[in-house]
Amino acid sequence: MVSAIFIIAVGLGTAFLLGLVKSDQKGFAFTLTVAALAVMTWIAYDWTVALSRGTVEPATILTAGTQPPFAINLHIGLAEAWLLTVINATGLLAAFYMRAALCRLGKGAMSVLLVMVMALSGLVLTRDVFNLFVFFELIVIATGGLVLLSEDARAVAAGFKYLVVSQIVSILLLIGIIFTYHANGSLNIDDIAAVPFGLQGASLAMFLVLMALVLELKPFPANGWALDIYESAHPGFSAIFSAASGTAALFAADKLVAAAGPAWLPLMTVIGLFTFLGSNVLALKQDNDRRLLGYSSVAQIGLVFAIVGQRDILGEGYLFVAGGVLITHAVAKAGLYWISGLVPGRGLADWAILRANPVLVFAFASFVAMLVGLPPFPGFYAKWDLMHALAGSGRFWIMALILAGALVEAGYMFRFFGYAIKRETQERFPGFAVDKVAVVVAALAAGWALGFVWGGISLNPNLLTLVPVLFALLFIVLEPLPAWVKNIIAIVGLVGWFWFRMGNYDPLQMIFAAVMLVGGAVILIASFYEHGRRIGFYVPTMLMYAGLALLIEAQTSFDFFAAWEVLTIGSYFLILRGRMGEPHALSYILFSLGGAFLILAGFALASTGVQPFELKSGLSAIAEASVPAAPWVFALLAVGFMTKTASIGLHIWLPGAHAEAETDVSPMVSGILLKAGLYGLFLLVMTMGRQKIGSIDLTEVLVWIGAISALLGGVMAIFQEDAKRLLAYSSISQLGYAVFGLALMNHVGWLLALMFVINHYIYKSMLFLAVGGVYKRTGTKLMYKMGGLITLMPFTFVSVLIGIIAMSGVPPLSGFGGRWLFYNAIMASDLRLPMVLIFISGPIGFLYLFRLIHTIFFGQLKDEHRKLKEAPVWLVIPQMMFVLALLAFAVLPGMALQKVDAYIGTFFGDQPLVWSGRAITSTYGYWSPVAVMVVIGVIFVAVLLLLMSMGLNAQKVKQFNIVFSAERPFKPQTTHFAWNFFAPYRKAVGFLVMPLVTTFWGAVTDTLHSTADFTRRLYTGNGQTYAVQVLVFVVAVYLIVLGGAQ
Amino acid sequence: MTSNFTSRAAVALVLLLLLGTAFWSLTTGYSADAALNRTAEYYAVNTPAETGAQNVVTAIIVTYRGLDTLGEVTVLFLTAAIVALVLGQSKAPRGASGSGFLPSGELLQTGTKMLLPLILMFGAYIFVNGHLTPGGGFQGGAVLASGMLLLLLADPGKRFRKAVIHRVESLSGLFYVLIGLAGMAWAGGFLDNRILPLGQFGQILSAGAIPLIYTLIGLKVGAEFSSILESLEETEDA
Amino acid sequence: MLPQIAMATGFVLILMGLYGALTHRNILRMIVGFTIADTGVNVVLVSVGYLPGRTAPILDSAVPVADAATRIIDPVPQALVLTAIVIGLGVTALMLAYAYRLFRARHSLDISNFTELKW
Amino acid sequence: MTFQWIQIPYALLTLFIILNYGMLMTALIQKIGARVGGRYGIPIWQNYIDLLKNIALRSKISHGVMFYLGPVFRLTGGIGLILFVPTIYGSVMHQNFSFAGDLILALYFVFFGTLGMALGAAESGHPHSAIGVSRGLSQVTAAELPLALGVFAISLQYQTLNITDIVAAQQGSIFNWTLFTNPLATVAAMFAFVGTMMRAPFDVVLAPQEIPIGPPTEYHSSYLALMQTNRVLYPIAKTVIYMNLFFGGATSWPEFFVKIFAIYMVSVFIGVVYPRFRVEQSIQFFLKWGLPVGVLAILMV
Amino acid sequence: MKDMDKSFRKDTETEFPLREEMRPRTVTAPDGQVIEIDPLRDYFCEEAPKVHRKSYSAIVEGFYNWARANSLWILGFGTGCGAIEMRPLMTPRFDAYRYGIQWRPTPRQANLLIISGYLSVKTLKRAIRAYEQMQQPKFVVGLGSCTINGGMYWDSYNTIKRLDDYLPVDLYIAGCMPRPEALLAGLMELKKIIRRGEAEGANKYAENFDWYKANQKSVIKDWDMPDYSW
Repeated sequence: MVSAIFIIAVGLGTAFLLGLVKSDQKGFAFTLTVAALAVMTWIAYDWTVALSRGTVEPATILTAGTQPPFAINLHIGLAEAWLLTVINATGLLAAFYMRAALCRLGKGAMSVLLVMVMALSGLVLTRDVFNLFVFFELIVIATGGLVLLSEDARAVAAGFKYLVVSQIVSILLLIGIIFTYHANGSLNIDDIAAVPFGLQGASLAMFLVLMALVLELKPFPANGWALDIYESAHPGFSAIFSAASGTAALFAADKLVAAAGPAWLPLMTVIGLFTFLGSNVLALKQDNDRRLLGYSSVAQIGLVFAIVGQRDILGEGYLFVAGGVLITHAVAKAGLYWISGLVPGRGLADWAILRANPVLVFAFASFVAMLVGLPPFPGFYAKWDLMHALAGSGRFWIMALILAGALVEAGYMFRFFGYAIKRETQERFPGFAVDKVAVVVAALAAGWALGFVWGGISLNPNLLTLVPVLFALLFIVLEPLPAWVKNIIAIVGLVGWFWFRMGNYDPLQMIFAAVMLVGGAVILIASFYEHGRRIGFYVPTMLMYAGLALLIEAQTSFDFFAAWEVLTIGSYFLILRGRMGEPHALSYILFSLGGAFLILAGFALASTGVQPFELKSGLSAIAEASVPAAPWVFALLAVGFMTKTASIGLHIWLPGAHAEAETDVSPMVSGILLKAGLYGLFLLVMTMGRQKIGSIDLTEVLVWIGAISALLGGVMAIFQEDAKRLLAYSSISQLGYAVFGLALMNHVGWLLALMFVINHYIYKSMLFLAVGGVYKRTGTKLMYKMGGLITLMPFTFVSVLIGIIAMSGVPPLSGFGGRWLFYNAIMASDLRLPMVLIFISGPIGFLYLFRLIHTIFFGQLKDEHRKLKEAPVWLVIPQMMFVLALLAFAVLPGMALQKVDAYIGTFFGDQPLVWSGRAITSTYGYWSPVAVMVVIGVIFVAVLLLLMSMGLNAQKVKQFNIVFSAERPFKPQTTHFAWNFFAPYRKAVGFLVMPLVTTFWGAVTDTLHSTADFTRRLYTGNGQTYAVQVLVFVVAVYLIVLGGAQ
Repeated sequence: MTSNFTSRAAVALVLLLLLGTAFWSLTTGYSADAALNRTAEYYAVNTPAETGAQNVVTAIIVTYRGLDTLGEVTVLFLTAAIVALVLGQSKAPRGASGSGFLPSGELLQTGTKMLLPLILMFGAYIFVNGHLTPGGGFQGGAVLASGMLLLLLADPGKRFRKAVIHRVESLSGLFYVLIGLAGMAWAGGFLDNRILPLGQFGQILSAGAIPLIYTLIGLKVGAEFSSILESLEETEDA
Repeated sequence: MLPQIAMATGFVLILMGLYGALTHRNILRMIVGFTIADTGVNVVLVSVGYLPGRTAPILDSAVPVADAATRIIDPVPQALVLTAIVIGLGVTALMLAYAYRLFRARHSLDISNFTELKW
Repeated sequence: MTFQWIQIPYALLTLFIILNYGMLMTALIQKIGARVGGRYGIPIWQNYIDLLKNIALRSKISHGVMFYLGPVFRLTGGIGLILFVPTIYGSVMHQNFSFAGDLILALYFVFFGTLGMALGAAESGHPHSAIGVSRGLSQVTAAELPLALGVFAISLQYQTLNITDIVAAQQGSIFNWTLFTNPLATVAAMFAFVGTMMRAPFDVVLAPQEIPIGPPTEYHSSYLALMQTNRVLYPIAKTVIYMNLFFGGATSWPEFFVKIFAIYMVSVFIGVVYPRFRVEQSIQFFLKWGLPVGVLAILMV
Repeated sequence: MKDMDKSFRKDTETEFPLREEMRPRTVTAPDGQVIEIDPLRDYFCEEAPKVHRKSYSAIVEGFYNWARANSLWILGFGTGCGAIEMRPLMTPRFDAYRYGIQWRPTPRQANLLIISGYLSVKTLKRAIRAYEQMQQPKFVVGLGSCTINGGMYWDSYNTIKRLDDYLPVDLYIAGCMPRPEALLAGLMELKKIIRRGEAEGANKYAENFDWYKANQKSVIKDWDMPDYSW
């Protein structure tokens, strides 16, 4: 092993050596610099590997041949090694990245860079508090120098502001250090005795030291200077400033906090959380990319600092958690800054230029996912462990605040990403420099590698070794292939996995697996209609299916949550692909992440310290033991799941997301994705049963929510002019039924919910495909612009017809089965009032469905549609499969449900349904699907024959041959009654569709935004003001501590 | 003053008063130790044997806290480099600079020529004796640089041979690092001064590598200050 | 009492320096303010190592090696202060260089003129 | 209960009786209305003549497949509704095909004809048809609501969804009828009855001059014949359900005739007294009056 | 056509331009294809009216005719002042319902068109369309003198004079205005005609379609509709 001090020696030596290089030999100087950084990186990496493998022990490096505390010593352990690797690798990559700028400024700049990296490494390594100060000042000065690499003239002012602030910091630090020395008689960190929380003597000295280090972490709101640097510095340097400096400073603070003792942790937590939340909120309002990333950096460091404040409860997992978040942040933020250097414009939407290179888009997506803590990146595992630790020790407020801040961060990061994917930019595409792209790709690779490593270290399964996830990621490699090849692979994969796993499923899983996997494959048939390569479609799609496949099989809470997140990511990117999908994808991801966070909180609460727990037995255990937290677990999980089922109140993402999605994506996200939430709810009620908060039975609340969703979803669907939106609202309504049935907590109710799972999948997929086909041909989704398509698109018409008969519950098709079960279910329930809502919503379904079929297929054909062709054959094929399935399911519902019925019976110990032959008998009634079908069929045929016997000579007429008060129609447009179709209904019950929920969520975001806009005016840009703010911060914390200590 | 007394000043005053209470608390809470603390005592007792330096402070600076000192040197190095960078971007065209100043008088120039060797020698004396008497590399280096300053003041148009300065700067820094590494190879650790024999206590050639290191530091500091001065001098407005 | 007085002087210098740095808009004056504050810090530093009735930590003829532990004051703050001074010098030099650049850019030394970056 | 072939002729017989009864009864009711107005009124067999005339028309036109099938759906709905509900309690002959499903089947099968008709009317491309459908559907959603609640109330009361069982429970005395055992449910259901009989005040759907009779505006000749057939079958089919659920059912044809007539007359009486509601007014009427009664009914069970 | 005023039938050669919405036009389909629309061809059925034979069996036809006679559904379409005379038929005093007579709002379901009084050219166009949209067999009754010879409007620039030049009239009821009793009597007469199987106006119209159409077009200058309105 090479001693870690060589990192310092090589860095410094090379910096001095550069002075000997002739000024005009810039290439040589650069090579030397890079070589030195490479050696430093290699040393750090070598240590990391060796320490991780356990082949070497953590080492203390003495200087001057004297034992500490009498001489400065350095220490390298696993944490140090990791951070050194990050710092040096960032420096190395940044050097590559800034090659042009470095060569422009000459060897001086290169030595500054080397010293910077060296000093950051020193900051990590040293165990001497004054040495810490020296390295810290080196960093300050080097930063002051590297800021000049920027071609932005404003950077000079930013650098000066930074120097002003660092002057104050160093004053505090020095005073703190000297008094700490006085108190301890030593400058060695390991010798510093823990001090009580307070402002007397040693405590005050420690306070000053800590405050100085905290200020270096850019705490909100004393961080204007840092943001100015982020905004104006060379992106290559910003990467160092964010990734490496932040990391090193944080580690330094961590060392001191550890020394100061546990009494100081709460203060650190508060500062960290305040920074995390404040910066994230402020970032909402940023329109400069680098400044936005700056805010995000500050916030992330704040988060890690808050985690530092939790080190007392994290125990051995501390490094895993804090390191996970810290390192992911470093990699992601460095990557993002490097990308920002490739983008010529500074507006957020200017990143749209990245679309010229899919690799960069992928990188951007990966970095955003890393920041937000999505799988498979380390932040995800860290988040999981952290929340469990917090819940385990009752720190619920911290949990809530961290999750809230993370949600806000996800908000602006994903909005940013959405801009890049969907917006247009004024900037001209400059062509990306290959070397810079390579640097970004290196960061990207590092991020994924970290994900793999963290997954491996984690006690939980490594997501990057799971077959479905790998299968989805395989499509990254397959991207150059034509779409149809990928489609075949995808279908084979889905069906194959189902086939392979089929033996392991219980009947409930079987139903969901069949719907999600086989059903997904059927929908994918429709994807054959796309030509070309369809870049960026298959990875998210398969990621979503991977998540679903894993979700069904999840054994532990972790499996479940990981699968949930995976499917959320996949579906987000899918929805984002939609034509106007940007805002909807954003609200989707926000609601989904919010939901996911609630689920995480719920699991954490349920884990009672042991994580992960076996999902079913774990949940039933806390329910049976009547743990006080149990109802809250139930509530958190239920709300989390209902973000996916889009129950009312959490539904506002759905209409847009479904409506704007691509033709074959809409059925996926509607027919399949929503079922994930239902599956979760199923698990929940199966394991936890009825839970009460106070005297309120939560399942009854669910019943109400389901009923209200069913009603309002339907009412809103009635008033839509956009066909896909109509279907989307209808999904809300349908899922409301399912939630309702589930929450009735009786056998038939569950069966009803399962029936909806199957039925809703079939007919909603079919309808979305049909409407998608129509959209493909007519180029519009507005129903009043269509009309009369029945003869032009007969197959599509048939599927819509069957779909709406089935969906409205009219016998003989399968929807009736649902209604029949529904009545049997409510008969067995004690609840009465929610039924009223369901009764109202039943016929309402009829209204919007009629509107759908009427305004598209009937009425007046428009001029421009006269030559339309039937929808593409690949869209029609799955529809016809669905038609057949519906008919089959209508006649033989027992085929799918009988086994599940028996399975549900095991939960309730009853068997209310008797499946005799082809008839079903319940406690209350009976139903014979075959008989119904036959009777209706026979009557229908008889009547038809009767009509035909009364003359076959009907003259076929055309669309204007109608009785028009002895006039003739003027134009098809004015003759087609379609717009505001249910006007009287709006007059009567329009008050029901007042957008209360939208207004509410709108007010929430508005409040956040205006808070952000108001607060960010703190940052006046005046360096002196920043200095005052720093002092204010110090004094405020001082007063708080003063108050807290007394 | 009252007219300038802005709200900012009021805020600053209040803040500083509050900060002052913290300082007040530190001051009133401070009681000087009766005896040396253990670190200081260790140095007091062991310095002669371990480093062979008479000047305990020097021993601490060069050896025990050698890493700090290396950092310190680096600070100056950095500053010099950055000042060069900062000012380099607004460097005056060749020949144009300094033209605003007339050359100083004969008297001054002659005086400079007389004084300069003395100043340089004094500087060297200070850093060579750093381990024995108060003083050392930084002080000596500063004295060296003051000589340079004198030179500049006497003749504003004067240009140093930059290459020489930079070479001195770099080589001394490099050797410093190498000596540090040599400590790892042949003595107890990085920057251990015992790679050279400790020699006779109190002699000029004693205390191991300390005089050598201090010489390097002195040269380096002198070179760096000179280079900063030079950068300032070369700006357009100088 | 001596160390307290020195210390108090140091602190007052710091506060004065900071007051100057925070109230004067002229960049040069701010730098001067910080320099004063730096000096104050150095005074505080040195005052901490002072032990009444002792002498400088140089083991020459005046201080026998054997008595060193009882005769000299704490050498550590002295070592530290040297470093602190040098670093302060470096930062001050850097700030001056920056001030020059800023002046070149805007022909102004008023800090409130450099606020393009904000919010 | 299972299927036997003999049930087909039995069912046809039921159908025949109801068809003729319907023809005569609707004519009779019209005639009563005329007499009240001081007119002589139509001949009692006028319905037969009109039906024959429409069958006898020589030409017809078609707007498309669904247009053609619309009346077929419509009549299938009417006939099916009759055949899915047992007509005469205790009679083996007139159980029809009620083995295929229970009350729920009947309630949802009501929509079969409505849907088919709406689709057919829609394909004619006539805006008035669409307006009529829009009105009809809007109104029916609100009007059916009290019925659903009433039905729920009595299924809870009798703990069954089997129509025959419900009728059986009401046998014995007139005071066993749901009308007396559960008046609230009955009242609620009668709201729906009045609302869905297409009589004033709820007949804006067919506004004859504004949107010339709404949905069927394009229908004629044999289509119209089918629809006329349904027009006499369907109200009776619906009334049969009400009779079975709320008025003790019928144990013999004479009882059947009397009860159907009496129940039917309820909507006639109300229709001749009250003027027409606009659609949103009728929706609000049902929500304001029908719904609370229904809610009370299910809460009181 | 001898009783037709020459000056009234002026200028049949000049083509009146079609209304804008009836003119052929090109539109761009969603897929970018430019397609041609000819509204008269694309939006209207172009078939000529057909002659519908009676039933093969005379007995059946007689039975049918009886039913037709006893179920006269009148199109509720008042063309002139005679419309006011039809309303009393619904009242208790006359009560036409007892004869199986009723009014239908849509021509599709009506089989009797009563031209109630003078017919302006403008209304003629609508009357023709309404007539053509009725299903066969269908009957036309001209009510009042104006439908017979123009009546008091014989020299009007804007009314037609003889209805059966334009539509196949089964029965005229003379008078200016005929009272409801006369109307009722006329309808009774029409019933007899129908029962005799002589009310075959629709077939006559189909057989002589060109003649009728020529007459119609000679007075209706802006013939912006297909020849036969299905």
